[in-house]
Amino acid sequence: MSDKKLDLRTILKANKGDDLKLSNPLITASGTCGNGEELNDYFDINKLGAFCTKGITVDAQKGNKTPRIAETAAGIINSIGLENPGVDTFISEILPQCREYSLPIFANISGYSPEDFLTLADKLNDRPEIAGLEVNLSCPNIKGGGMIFGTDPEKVYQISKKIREIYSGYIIVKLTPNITDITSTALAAQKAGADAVAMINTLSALKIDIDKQEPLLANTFGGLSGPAIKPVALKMVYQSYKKLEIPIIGLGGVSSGEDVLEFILAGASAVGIGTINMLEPTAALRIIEEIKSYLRKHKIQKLSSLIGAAH
Amino acid sequence: MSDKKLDLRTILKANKGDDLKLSNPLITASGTCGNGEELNDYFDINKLGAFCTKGITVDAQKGNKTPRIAETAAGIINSIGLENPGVDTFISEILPQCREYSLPIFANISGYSPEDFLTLADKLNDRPEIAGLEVNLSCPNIKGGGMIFGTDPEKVYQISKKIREIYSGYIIVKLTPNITDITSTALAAQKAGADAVAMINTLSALKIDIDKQEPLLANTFGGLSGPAIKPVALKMVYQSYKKLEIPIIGLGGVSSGEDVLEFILAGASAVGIGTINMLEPTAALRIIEEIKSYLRKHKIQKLSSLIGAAH
Amino acid sequence: MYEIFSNKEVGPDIYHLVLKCEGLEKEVKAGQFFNIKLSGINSYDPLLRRPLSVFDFSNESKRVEFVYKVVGKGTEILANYNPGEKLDLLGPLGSPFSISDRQSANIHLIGGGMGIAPLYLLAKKLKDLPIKVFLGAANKAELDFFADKFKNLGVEIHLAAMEEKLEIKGTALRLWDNYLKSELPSFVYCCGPEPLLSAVEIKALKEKIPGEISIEKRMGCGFGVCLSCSCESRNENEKNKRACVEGPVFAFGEVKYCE
Amino acid sequence: MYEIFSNKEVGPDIYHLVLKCEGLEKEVKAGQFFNIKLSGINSYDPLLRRPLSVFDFSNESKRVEFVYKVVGKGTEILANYNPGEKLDLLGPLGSPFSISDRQSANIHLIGGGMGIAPLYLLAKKLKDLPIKVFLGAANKAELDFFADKFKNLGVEIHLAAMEEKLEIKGTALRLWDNYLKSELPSFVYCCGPEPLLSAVEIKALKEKIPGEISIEKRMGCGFGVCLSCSCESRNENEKNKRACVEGPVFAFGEVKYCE
Ligand SMILES: Cc1cc2nc3c(=O)[nH]c(=O)nc-3n(C[C@H](O)[C@H](O)[C@H](O)COP(=O)(O)OP(=O)(O)OC[C@H]3O[C@@H](n4cnc5c(N)ncnc54)[C@H](O)[C@@H]3O)c2cc1C
Ligand SMILES: Cc1cc2nc3c(=O)[nH]c(=O)nc-3n(C[C@H](O)[C@H](O)[C@H](O)COP(=O)(O)OP(=O)(O)OC[C@H]3O[C@@H](n4cnc5c(N)ncnc54)[C@H](O)[C@@H]3O)c2cc1C
Ligand SMILES: Cc1cc2nc3c(=O)[nH]c(=O)nc-3n(C[C@H](O)[C@H](O)[C@H](O)COP(=O)(O)O)c2cc1C
Ligand SMILES: Cc1cc2nc3c(=O)[nH]c(=O)nc-3n(C[C@H](O)[C@H](O)[C@H](O)COP(=O)(O)O)c2cc1C
Ligand code: FES
Ligand code: FES
Repeated sequence: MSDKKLDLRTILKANKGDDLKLSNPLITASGTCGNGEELNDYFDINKLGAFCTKGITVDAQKGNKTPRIAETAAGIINSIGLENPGVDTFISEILPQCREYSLPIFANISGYSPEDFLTLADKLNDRPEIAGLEVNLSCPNIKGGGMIFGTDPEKVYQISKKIREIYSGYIIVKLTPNITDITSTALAAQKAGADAVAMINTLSALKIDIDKQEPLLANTFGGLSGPAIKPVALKMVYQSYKKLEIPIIGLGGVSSGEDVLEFILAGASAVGIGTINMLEPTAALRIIEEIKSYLRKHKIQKLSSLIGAAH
Repeated sequence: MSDKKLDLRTILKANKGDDLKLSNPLITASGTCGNGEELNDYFDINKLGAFCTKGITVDAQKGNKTPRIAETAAGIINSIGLENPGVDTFISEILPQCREYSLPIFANISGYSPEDFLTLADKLNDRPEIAGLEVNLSCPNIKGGGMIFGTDPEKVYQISKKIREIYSGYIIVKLTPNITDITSTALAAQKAGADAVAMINTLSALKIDIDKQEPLLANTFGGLSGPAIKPVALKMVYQSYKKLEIPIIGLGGVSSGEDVLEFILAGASAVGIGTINMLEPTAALRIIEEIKSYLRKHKIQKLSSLIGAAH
Repeated sequence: MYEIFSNKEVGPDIYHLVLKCEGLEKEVKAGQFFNIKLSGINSYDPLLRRPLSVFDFSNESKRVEFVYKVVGKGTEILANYNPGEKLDLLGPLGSPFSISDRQSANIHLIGGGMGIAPLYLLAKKLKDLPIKVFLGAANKAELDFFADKFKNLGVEIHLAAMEEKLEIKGTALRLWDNYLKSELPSFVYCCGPEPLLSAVEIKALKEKIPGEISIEKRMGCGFGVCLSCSCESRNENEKNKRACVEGPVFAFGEVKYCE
Repeated sequence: MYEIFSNKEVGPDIYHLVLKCEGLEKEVKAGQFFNIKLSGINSYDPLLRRPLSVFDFSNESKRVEFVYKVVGKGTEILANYNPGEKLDLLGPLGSPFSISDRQSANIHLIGGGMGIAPLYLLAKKLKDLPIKVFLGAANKAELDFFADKFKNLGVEIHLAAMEEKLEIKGTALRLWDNYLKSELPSFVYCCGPEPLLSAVEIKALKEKIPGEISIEKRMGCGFGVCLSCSCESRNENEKNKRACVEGPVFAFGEVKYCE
C-alpha cells in the first residue's frame, strides 16, 4: 500500500457543536509536553493530532516542593502539584503563542473546588485559540483537590454538567484510575454532556528513600505514569468502550506504535502520549511511523477502522 | 556490626492465639512459588520467613485456557484461573509434603461463593501442617468470584468474620488494589477479627495482541504483578499503616532488599515475594543478603525496628 | 553466567548462539531447554526469561548451542549480544525426548520452522539408527544452516519450503505425508507449530505409530511454579501437565492442543 | 547516537567517559549538560535519562567528555559500557556559565565532589585569566584525576579532602574560606552539593562578590517540559525557574535551595 493511501485521521465526535477532526490520533498528555514551545524545538508539533496544555488553575501556583519526581521500574512518580501561572496569565501570555500552531489545542483545567472549574470554563469560553477543555477531575497531587471529585460519580456528574452549561467548546473529562469502577465516573461524565472522556490520569503511588527513611517526594505521594501503567489503562479503556457512547481518549504509558494500536483496538478514538515525551522528545514522529508500518503490513488503509476492533 | 548480631526476625501479631514468629520477613506470594517443592530444588526454603501455597478451591480446577500469561513493561499479566487439585487432594497430597519443612506455612484459599470459603476454612482448621490461612478475597481471574467480594467492605467483613468463627489458626485477609480506598476493606477485615491483612493482589489489566487484534490472554483480562506495580502497593501499605492495628504483609513487585526495606519502612511487618521468583528462583537468598548489607551500612541491628519508620 | 563464544546470523533473522558452559554440572539432553534472562543489569524490562531449546550440546567441549529466530523484543536483544559477553541462563529445564528404547528401525524426525532446533541434538543421539529427517520452513534460506548440519551428521534429510519448491513446495507436514506412502515409520518425533504437531499426531495415531512431540507454550517461569504453561491432558481424569516440567516433550495423545 | 571512545575508571567509582560526536552541530558550553539514555534496546527500565555535565569539549577533535561517579542504577549501567558501543544523548542542554564579561582578575572556581566536573571546561575557557580553583572531595583518590587535569591547564589549584589532610582536612568550603583571608575574588563560580552552594553564596553576597552556581536538581526531562526541576526564585514575584532550561547555572541570589 502506498504511503499516500494510509489514513491516520480520527474523529472526536461532539455531543453538541462540531466534531473534532484530528490528522492522527496522537494527543500530548497534559503536563508532559509543556505548552508546546519546548517540543516544537525538536519537531513541528503540528504533526501531532492535537495538543493539550499543562494544567491551569484559577490562581498562579508554585507547585509542590522538590523532589517532585522519582523513578520506578518502567515508570515515574510525579508530584509537580500543578505549577502554573494561573488562568489570566495563561490567557494573556500562553494563548497568543498557541495561535502559531494549526492543530487543535485543549486547555487542561484543574480546580481546588467545583467553583474553580466554573471560573476556568467561563474565562476560557469562546477563546478561538483552543478547541476545547480537558477537565482534570483526577489530579492526585493536590490536597483536598481534584481526586476527591474524580472518585465520586455524583460529583463528576455535577461538575461536568455545570461546565457543560457554560462552556460551548469541546469538553473532555479526564478520569482517575484510582477507583473501583472507572465506568461509573465515565458514565457520569457522559450523562452530564461531556463530549469525551480521557483515561487514565496517574495511579496514586509512593517511593521511599531507604537511606533517609522517608518518602522520597516532598509531597509524600505522587502519581505513577509511564510504560508500567499501560496494562491498567488499557483494561479501563477496553472495559469502558462497550458501555459508553462518547469517544474515549486512551492514555497511560503509551510509548510505541504498538501501544497506540492496542488502545485503538481496545476502543480509544485518540491516544495521549505523556511520559515517553520526557525521554524522547521526538517520540510522536517515531510512533507515527510505527503505526504506518503496521497498517502497511496488515494492508489496512484507515486506522480508524480499528477502533474497538479487539472486542 | 558482625553478621551474628543482625536480627531479621519479625513477628506477626495475632488477634487471638499465638503470635507468629518469622525468622525473616520474606513470605512467598501465593501462586508464584508452587507448593515449595520446585523452589526447594534451588535452595532450602526453610530460609524463608514463611511459605504461602498456591490458591486452593473447594473443587479441583483446571484453570483458564492458555495463553495465561503476557509480559508488559517490568510486569506480567496472568490469568491462571486458580488451577489447583481441590482442597481434599491438597490435604491428602500436598500437606504431607509440607511436614518436611520447618517454616510456617499459609494455605491460600479462594472461593466462588462465601460458602466456599467456609468449607475451606473448616476443612483446613486444626491442620498442624499449616500456621494459618491467607484468604484471597481479591483474585481478579475468576468470574463472579473473589474480586467482587474484595471490593465491598461489607462483604469482606462478613466473610472474614464467618471464617474467624470457625478457624482457629492465623488468618490473613488478602486484599485487592482495584478499589478506590483499600483502607476501607483493610479496616473491615480488622473489625472482623482477621489477624493480618496482605496487600496487594494483582491490578486488573489487559494486553492486546495487535496482530490477532484481540486480547492476548484467553481469559481477556488478567492481573498485573511485578516491579511495575510496586509503587502502587507501597502507597497502599503506607496509607493503611496508620489506620490499622493489625500487621500488614506488604507485597507487589518486591524484587530487591531495597524493595523489602521500602515496604517495611512504609509499615509492613512482613513482605511477600512473588513474580521475582519466577525469573530468579534464588531471589530470596539475594534479597536477604541485600537486607543484611543495608543493616550493616546503617548500623541497624533489628530490622523490625524499621517497621513504619518512614512515617 | 555463561560466556558467549559466538552469536552469528546463519539465516534470515536466524542466529546460532554458542555458549561456553564450563560450570554446568547437569547433563543436557535433547528436547530440554534453557530459560535466558535478557534484561540488562539493573533492569526489569523485559521481565521474563525467554525459553530456547538446546540445539547442540557437548559435554567434552563444554559448549551449549541454540538456534533462534528474532521475532520480538527479547530475541532482538539476544541478537545484539557479542562474543565475550555473559548470559544468565536457567537450565537445563524440562523433560527430554525419550531415547533409550528406540532401538527400532525407521525413526522419523519432523520439524517445522524453529521447531527444527531441538531435533538436531536428538538426531545426533540417534544417528547410528536409520533415521529420516523432514524439515519445513518458509524458504530455503531458513533451512540452509539446519540442512548443512544434518547432512554433516550423515542422516537422510528431506526439505520443503512454503515460498519455493525444494523437494516439494509446501509444509513439513505435506512433505512427510507424501513420504508415508512409501514407508511407515516405527517411531516419530515432531517439533514445530501446534497445527503441525496436531496433524502429525492425528496421522500417526491413526496408523498406530507411537511418537513424541515437543510443544512451545508461553512460559512464565520455566521450572514449574507458575502454571502459565499448563497443557490439558487428553485423559479427562488427569490433571494438567506443565510444558516446562512434564514437557515440553509429550507422547502422542498425551495433551490437547489449543493455541 | 554517539560512539564511545573510552570509558575508564579514573578514581574510586569515578569514570571518565569520552564520546565521539562528529554529528553534533550545536556548540557546547561550560555548564551545560547532556541527558543520557541508559535503558538497553527494547527496554523501559531504567526509564529516565541521567543528566551529566560536560567535563570537556573540543569542537576540533569532536569529543565530548564527562566525569561521573557510580552512585546508583543508572551510573552503574553506564560504567558497564565499552568503547565502540553507542549512547543515546540529548543535548547540549541548559544555560551555561556566563563568560563574556569576566575580564576582571581574581576569579575563584569552587567545586565539591562531582560538582568539580563542569568547572574544568569553564577553567579552560578562563585560563588566560588569573583564576584559582578550590576543590574538595572525600579523599585524595577522588581528586587525583581532576587535580592532574587542572594542573595541566596551568591554573592555580587548592585541594581539600574530608578523610585526609591535603592543603587542609575538610570541605571545599573551608578551604576557600581560609583563602578568603588573603584575597577576595571579583567573581566566583561554584558547583557541588546544595549546602556548599548555599554557604558560598551567603559568604559571597555578604562580601558583595558576584558569582554563579550550578545546581543539581532531580530531572524528569532535561528540556523544560515536565517542571520536575523547578527552583523557587528568591524574588517572590517571579515564577519558578527550571534548572534544566533557565539553569543549571544561576546567579548568586537567584534561586532558593531546599534539598
Ligand atoms: C520450550 C520452548 C523452546 C523454544 N525453543 C526455541 C528455539 O530453539 N528457537 C527459537 O527460535 N524459538 C524457540 N522458542 C520460542 C521462543 O521462546 C520465542 O520465540 C521467544 O520467547 C520470543 O521472545 P521475543 O521477546 O522475541 O518475542 P515477544 O516480543 O515476546 O513476542 C513475539 C512473538 O513471539 C511469540 N512468543 C512470545 N513468547 C513465546 C513463547 N514463550 N513461546 C512461543 N512463542 C512465543 C508471541 O506470540 C509473539 O508473536 C521456544 C519456546 C519454548 C516454550
Ligand atoms: C544538571 C546535572 C548535572 C550533573 N552532572 C554530573 C556529573 O557531571 N557527574 C556526576 O557524577 N553526576 C552528575 N549529576 C548527578 C547525576 O545525574 C546523578 O548522580 C545520576 O543521575 C544518578 O543516577 P543513578 O541511576 O546512578 O542513581 P539513582 O539510582 O537514580 O540514585 C542514586 C542516588 O543518586 C541521587 N540522584 C538520582 N538522580 C539524581 C539527579 N538527577 N541529580 C542528582 N542526584 C540524583 C539520588 O538521590 C540517590 O541518592 C548531575 C546532575 C544534574 C541534574
Ligand atoms: C510530570 C507530569 C505532569 C502531569 N501534569 C498533569 C496535569 O497538569 N494535568 C493532567 O490532567 N494530567 C497531568 N499528568 C498526567 C498525564 O497527562 C497522563 O494522564 C499520565 O501521565 C499518564 O500518561 P503517560 O503514562 O503517557 O504519562 C501529568 C503527568 C506527568 C508525568
Ligand atoms: C502466576 C501468578 C499466580 C498467582 N496466583 C495467586 C493465587 O493463587 N492466590 C493469590 O492470592 N494470589 C495469587 N497471585 C498474586 C500474588 O500472590 C501477588 O499478590 C501478586 O503477584 C503481587 O506480587 P508480585 O508483584 O510480587 O508478584 C498470583 C500471581 C501470579 C503472578
Ligand atoms: S512456565 Fe511456569 S509452570 Fe511452566
Ligand atoms: S527536568 Fe523537566 S522541566 Fe526541567
